[in-house]
Amino acid sequence: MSPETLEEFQQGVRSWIDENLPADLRVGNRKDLPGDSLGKWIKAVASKGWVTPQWPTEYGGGGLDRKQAAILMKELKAVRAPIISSFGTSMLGPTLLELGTDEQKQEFLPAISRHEVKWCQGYSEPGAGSDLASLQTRAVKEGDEYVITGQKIWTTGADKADWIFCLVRTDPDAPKHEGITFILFPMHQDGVEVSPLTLIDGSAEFSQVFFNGARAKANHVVGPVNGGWTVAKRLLQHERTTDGGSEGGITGALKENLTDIVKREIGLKDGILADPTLRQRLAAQELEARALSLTMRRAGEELRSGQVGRDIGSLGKYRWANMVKNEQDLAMAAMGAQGLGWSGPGFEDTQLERTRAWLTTRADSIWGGTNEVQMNVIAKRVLKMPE
Amino acid sequence: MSPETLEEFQQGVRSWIDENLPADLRVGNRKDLPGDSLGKWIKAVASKGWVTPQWPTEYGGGGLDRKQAAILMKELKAVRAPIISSFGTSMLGPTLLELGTDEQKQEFLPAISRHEVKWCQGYSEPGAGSDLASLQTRAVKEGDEYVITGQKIWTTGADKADWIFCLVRTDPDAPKHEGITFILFPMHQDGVEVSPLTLIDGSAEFSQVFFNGARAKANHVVGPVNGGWTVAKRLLQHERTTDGGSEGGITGALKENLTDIVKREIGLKDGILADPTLRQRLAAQELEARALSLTMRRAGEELRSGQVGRDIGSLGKYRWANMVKNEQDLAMAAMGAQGLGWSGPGFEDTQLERTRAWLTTRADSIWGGTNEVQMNVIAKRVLKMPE
Amino acid sequence: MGLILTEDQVILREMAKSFFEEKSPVERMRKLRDSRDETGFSRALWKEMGELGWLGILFPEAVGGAEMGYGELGVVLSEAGRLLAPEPFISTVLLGGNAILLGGTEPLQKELLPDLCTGDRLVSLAFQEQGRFAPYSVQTSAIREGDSYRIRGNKIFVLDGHVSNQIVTLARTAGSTDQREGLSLFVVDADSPGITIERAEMLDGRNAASISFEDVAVDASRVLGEPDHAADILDAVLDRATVGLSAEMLGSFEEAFERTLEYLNTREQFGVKIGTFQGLRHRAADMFGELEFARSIVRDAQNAIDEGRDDIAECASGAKARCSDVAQLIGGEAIQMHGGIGMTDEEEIGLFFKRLKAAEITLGDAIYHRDRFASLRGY
Amino acid sequence: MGLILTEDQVILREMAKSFFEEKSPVERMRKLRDSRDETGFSRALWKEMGELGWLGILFPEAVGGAEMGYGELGVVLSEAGRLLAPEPFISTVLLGGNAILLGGTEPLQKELLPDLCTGDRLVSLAFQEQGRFAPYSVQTSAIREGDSYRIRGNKIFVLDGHVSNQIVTLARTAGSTDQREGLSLFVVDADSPGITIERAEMLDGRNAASISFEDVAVDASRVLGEPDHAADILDAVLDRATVGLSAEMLGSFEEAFERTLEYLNTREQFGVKIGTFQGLRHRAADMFGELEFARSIVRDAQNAIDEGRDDIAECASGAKARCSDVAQLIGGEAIQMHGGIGMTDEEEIGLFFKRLKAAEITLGDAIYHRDRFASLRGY
Repeated sequence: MSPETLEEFQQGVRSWIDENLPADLRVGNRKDLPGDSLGKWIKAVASKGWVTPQWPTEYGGGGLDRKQAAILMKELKAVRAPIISSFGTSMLGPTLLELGTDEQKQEFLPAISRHEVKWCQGYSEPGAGSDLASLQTRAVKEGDEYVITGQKIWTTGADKADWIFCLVRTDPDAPKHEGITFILFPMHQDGVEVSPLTLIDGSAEFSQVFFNGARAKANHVVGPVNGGWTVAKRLLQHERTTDGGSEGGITGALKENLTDIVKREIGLKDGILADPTLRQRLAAQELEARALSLTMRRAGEELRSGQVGRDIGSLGKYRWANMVKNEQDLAMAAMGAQGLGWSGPGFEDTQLERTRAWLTTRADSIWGGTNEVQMNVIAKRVLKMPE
Repeated sequence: MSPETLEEFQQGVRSWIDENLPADLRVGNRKDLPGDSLGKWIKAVASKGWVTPQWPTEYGGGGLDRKQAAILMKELKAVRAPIISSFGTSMLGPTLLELGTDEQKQEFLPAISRHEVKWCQGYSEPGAGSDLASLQTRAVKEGDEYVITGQKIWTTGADKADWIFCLVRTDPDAPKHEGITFILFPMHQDGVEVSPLTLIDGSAEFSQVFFNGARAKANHVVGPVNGGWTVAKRLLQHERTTDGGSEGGITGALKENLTDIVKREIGLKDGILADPTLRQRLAAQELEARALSLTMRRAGEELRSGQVGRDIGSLGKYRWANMVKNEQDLAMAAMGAQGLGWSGPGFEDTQLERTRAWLTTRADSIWGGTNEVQMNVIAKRVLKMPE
Repeated sequence: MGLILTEDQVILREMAKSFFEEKSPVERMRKLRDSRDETGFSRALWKEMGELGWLGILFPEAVGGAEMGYGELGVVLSEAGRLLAPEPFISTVLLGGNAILLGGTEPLQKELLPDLCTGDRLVSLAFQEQGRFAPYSVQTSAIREGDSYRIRGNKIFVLDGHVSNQIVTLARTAGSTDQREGLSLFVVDADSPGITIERAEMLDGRNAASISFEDVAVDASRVLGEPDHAADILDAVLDRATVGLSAEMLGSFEEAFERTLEYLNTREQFGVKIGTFQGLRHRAADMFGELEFARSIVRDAQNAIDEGRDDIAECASGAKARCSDVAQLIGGEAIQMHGGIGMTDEEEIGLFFKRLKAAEITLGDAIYHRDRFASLRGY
Repeated sequence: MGLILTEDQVILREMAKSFFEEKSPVERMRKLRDSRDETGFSRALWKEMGELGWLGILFPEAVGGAEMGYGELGVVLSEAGRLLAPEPFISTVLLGGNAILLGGTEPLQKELLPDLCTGDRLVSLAFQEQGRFAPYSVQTSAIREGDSYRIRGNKIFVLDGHVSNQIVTLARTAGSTDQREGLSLFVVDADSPGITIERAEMLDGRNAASISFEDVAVDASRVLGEPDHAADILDAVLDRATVGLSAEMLGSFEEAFERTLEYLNTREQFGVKIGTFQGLRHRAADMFGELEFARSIVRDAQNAIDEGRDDIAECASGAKARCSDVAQLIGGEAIQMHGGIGMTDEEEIGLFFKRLKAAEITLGDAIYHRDRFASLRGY
């Protein structure tokens, strides 16, 4: 059998999608997709191994190479198919493939590839914040199990997760990066309690998770005992390369173009925005967005060309967070009292949504490295300032 | 003889001024006062001991009490008489009166009271800045003299001074505050070289002073050897209570009201400042000036009433510096290209002056404690933040 | 008058402080919000404050008031603001009550104000018709028919309008939208035929109503001041309410600052207290400066009213411009410095953040008030 | 086009860098200023740059130019800006030269541009008449009389006007002050009867002239473009000059930032390097961000011209608005962070500070350009 060409592969993908993707799912990633239809689609995709297209077929993957996988993604996006991803596919899976034992791969990867088992991430703790490595959750070995006591916070989807990949402290006397272990255990057991966290924007996607004698099998440690920090960092790199995944991550910008919002809310007078102060702010904001996007483009060009001086990519998260927040501030200023609604009559849905989004984005300068941490990093790593 | 009443004293002062102050000096403190006239006036004032009205008569002072001295000042100001003050009268003199030996008082105070000997202050050094106590100028004892080597900077009037009061390091091994000595010596000697410093505004009131084997008599040490830090601090307190003296100190605000400048430079259109952005900035600036002045007034009221919580007076220098700088920035923005002149035709004198003043005031957030030092102090002393 | 509290005011502050700490911890405001309480505040607590004389501070003794000033009311409002008490000071005392006080005939005052001072009567002011603050931008019309007027139009953002007994309503009797002249104020009973009041919940857990008037009849005796010239009353009312709101904001952002400072001084990261980082220290020093400048300018604005000075409008706009800016600064920094925990609804700092945003925009934001200040200053 | 330098541009940059480092240290600019040099820059150095082809970068080969683009010119300008070289790029190449290039007839171009490319001819643009930037605000009049015009009026801030051979002059041939229509551009010889050119020294050590025109006769063949419609040319010239000036500013504030960073990293206070203080570190990180954003937006503006995109005006105003803001930020921080020593004329950072202020305002400040950007974007 001669090897399939990329064109043939693309043709195959197209006809397969035509056959299997019903019209009611061709609307992009929305939360209100019809459940039956979606369930069938996931099964079909999983049967091809295309939930995790580049994973080996023995673990339920598609066995595709990078180019094929790119074609598959492009075709799926072209018809606005719902994208199936999870903490399992984007973060734990790649980490297990790289650092897990054969048994671990066999045990966990196929279920992830079938999108059957939901995972959550137990990293952050109250009192740790940016200083992740100062975590306090203890795991004590008893026979072939670990007994876990402590508390996690900001755990996305913990209330719906079946398993957790979790950082625990196994050696409290070691330097703080050296006593941490990366371990997997089920959420549905005594000793695990999940308490959803409501945020100031009214959403409840995060939880606190309390461990009070939860149990993990010793053979579910990934990487060496007390060597979990390295595993954790590796996993975070997967997170970055896959753009945060669809669950949680950093929150986005306005749905509608800011300029349109401001123009509509404020109105023009003789072709000029009726409020001259907001007009200057809007211009500054548009220019900031352009400068950010140009700078990120330039960072990419520098990287590809090898023409690298100081790392301008490092500015991205920090400046992006401020830009998104300022954008929302400006939308709020334009709405005036119409931006103060929470519920009830008198407000358009888009106005209510914008107010919530304004609240949601307050987190952008906190999560994924606070502004302060980003500035510290720029000063130290990029500007090489002395410490 | 019955004691003179305050009314009688006031009458006496008035007639004395009438007799002795010529009309050409009744114009306030200006730099271009007629020399002859001024010389005579100074002699006359000195003969009454009124250059230093509260000093004892034995040192050439006026021997007045606080109330009499206040009346004298009030009467002099009422007729816009030139005020005679110097580093000698405002800073060194009070310090010697308090901490000097009898010989030192006899030797130095009368000449200060006669306004005959000019003093300068040798505190700051290059490389020390806000960290005054890290000074490096060395004084080594040889017989009954000290031999001085080092460098001072920001010495106001050094090019015209006869003597210097100077901080020198006499014990390089002691902790930095404990090896400093306060010493007096003449400027006109080998081993002292003065190099005037031109500033970015073109002015040259400061100098650098280089000591290369300059000599001071051991009996011209004020206070204990190695105890100069205490003397220096005491002297700075005198500086503060006398409002900085007339020589140097922190630079002032615009001569003309900012609002008038901006209105004239920009113009009104339908009764509204023609540039809406500068209009908002001007309003903010006026409100900042009001808030600063109200806050300083409130600080005074709190102090007098004993109703003191956090020390709001500590904000003064910092906020004042920013306000003055912003005021000048705004005047510059209003002038546009007319603010870019240095000399030559095309610019009004007031515009050229304003541009220089803009440059001069850049120092307001540096001298007398930088903004950063002020913020450090507020955080530590006022907000009691941990260190 | 001075810029510090008088001895009597210090005593009043201690009373108010104890009162709110005991009866109105922030938790109470949260419960009112979460239970979707039908009033949105406590009528019982409001009456208690009436008994203490706080609701009548501004009003003459003849109608049951205490005849004191904004200095005194400011003290109470700041303490209320410190613990986010949602009782209707702004709506009933500062807006509705002031409109009746400054524009009402003696019979109207005698009819309405005594109950207001005891806490038994609630009165709102309905003037706003668009999101951006523009008080003369009025399309609601009132047409004279014999001895009465017929009002027709829609109002938004009527604070506490869902529970008020009277709605003091701004309508146009002459002129065109945006004109200062041609406005009139009417005392309209909330149960008048043709009125529809819809409650909306706000960002800060408080309430504002959308009110529609469909040919609502009001007797001509219920006009406040001269018809067509209500803007003079409206301006005076808004200035006073603005100063009162600024005093409340002062209490709120002072408390938010204190809590943030406490957090910086106790929270540890990388083994040290985060309050030791110079970057955060300098920002704390800046917040402190802004806060204290706001306090000075609010006190001066209160004095301007209490002394009957001629710069009340300038001072009021100056105070609100500053307080709106400081609210935004301290609110934002409070969340940022609290980090992730500040994003949770459970942590109270978020409640301050939301209230500060709402107050920042209520009665005009900093841009509006700097603009007005500039106009008053002749440029 | 990309946002990073091409290989050829990297080579050009290295050449320019060595050239200015060797021949034009900051000390040279200081000497020109202190000696009150009658030219204000070095004619010899200018001709050397002509020989290197840098003056002709923008101009067609037919007139002795190199026919390259703003990408290349920007590289040279940034390196000139790094060491504050005061040679007349803005006046002669970007303003005067561009006006002739974009508006001149072929004979005019052939007459004037070859010498300009070699450095033998200096040309200024006289358009400004008031301090605040408002290019259409023109009162200078030009009245047609037979085959010539008579120009009457006053111009200010004519960069390097005291040494130019030609003064390209903007005058009103129709319409009223502030109108965009009715303007015309004339190539006027500097030695024409009736012209008085007075040199003024600027804050940054550079020179600008006040020029008065008293019935100066100019032949109709010296009009650039169509009479009454010069604003089209003027806008295009100003956009290009603005982008060029932004590139120069980029070099200047980059150097000012580097020097400040170096100072922070070496200067000690209280026994530690001041660059270890978090407050200063965060401010340094912010300056770095602003600087790099400015670089991106300037490069994009250069590309817009070189690619003939239709958003040149937006990009030019965007670049200058940003660069003016960054100039103010980095200039101010540079002085503040250098402390007292930064206040002395001896320390070179003050020369950067002054140049950055002058450049910030030249060709319009950030307010002007954000305003213009908003208009171009339709709001």
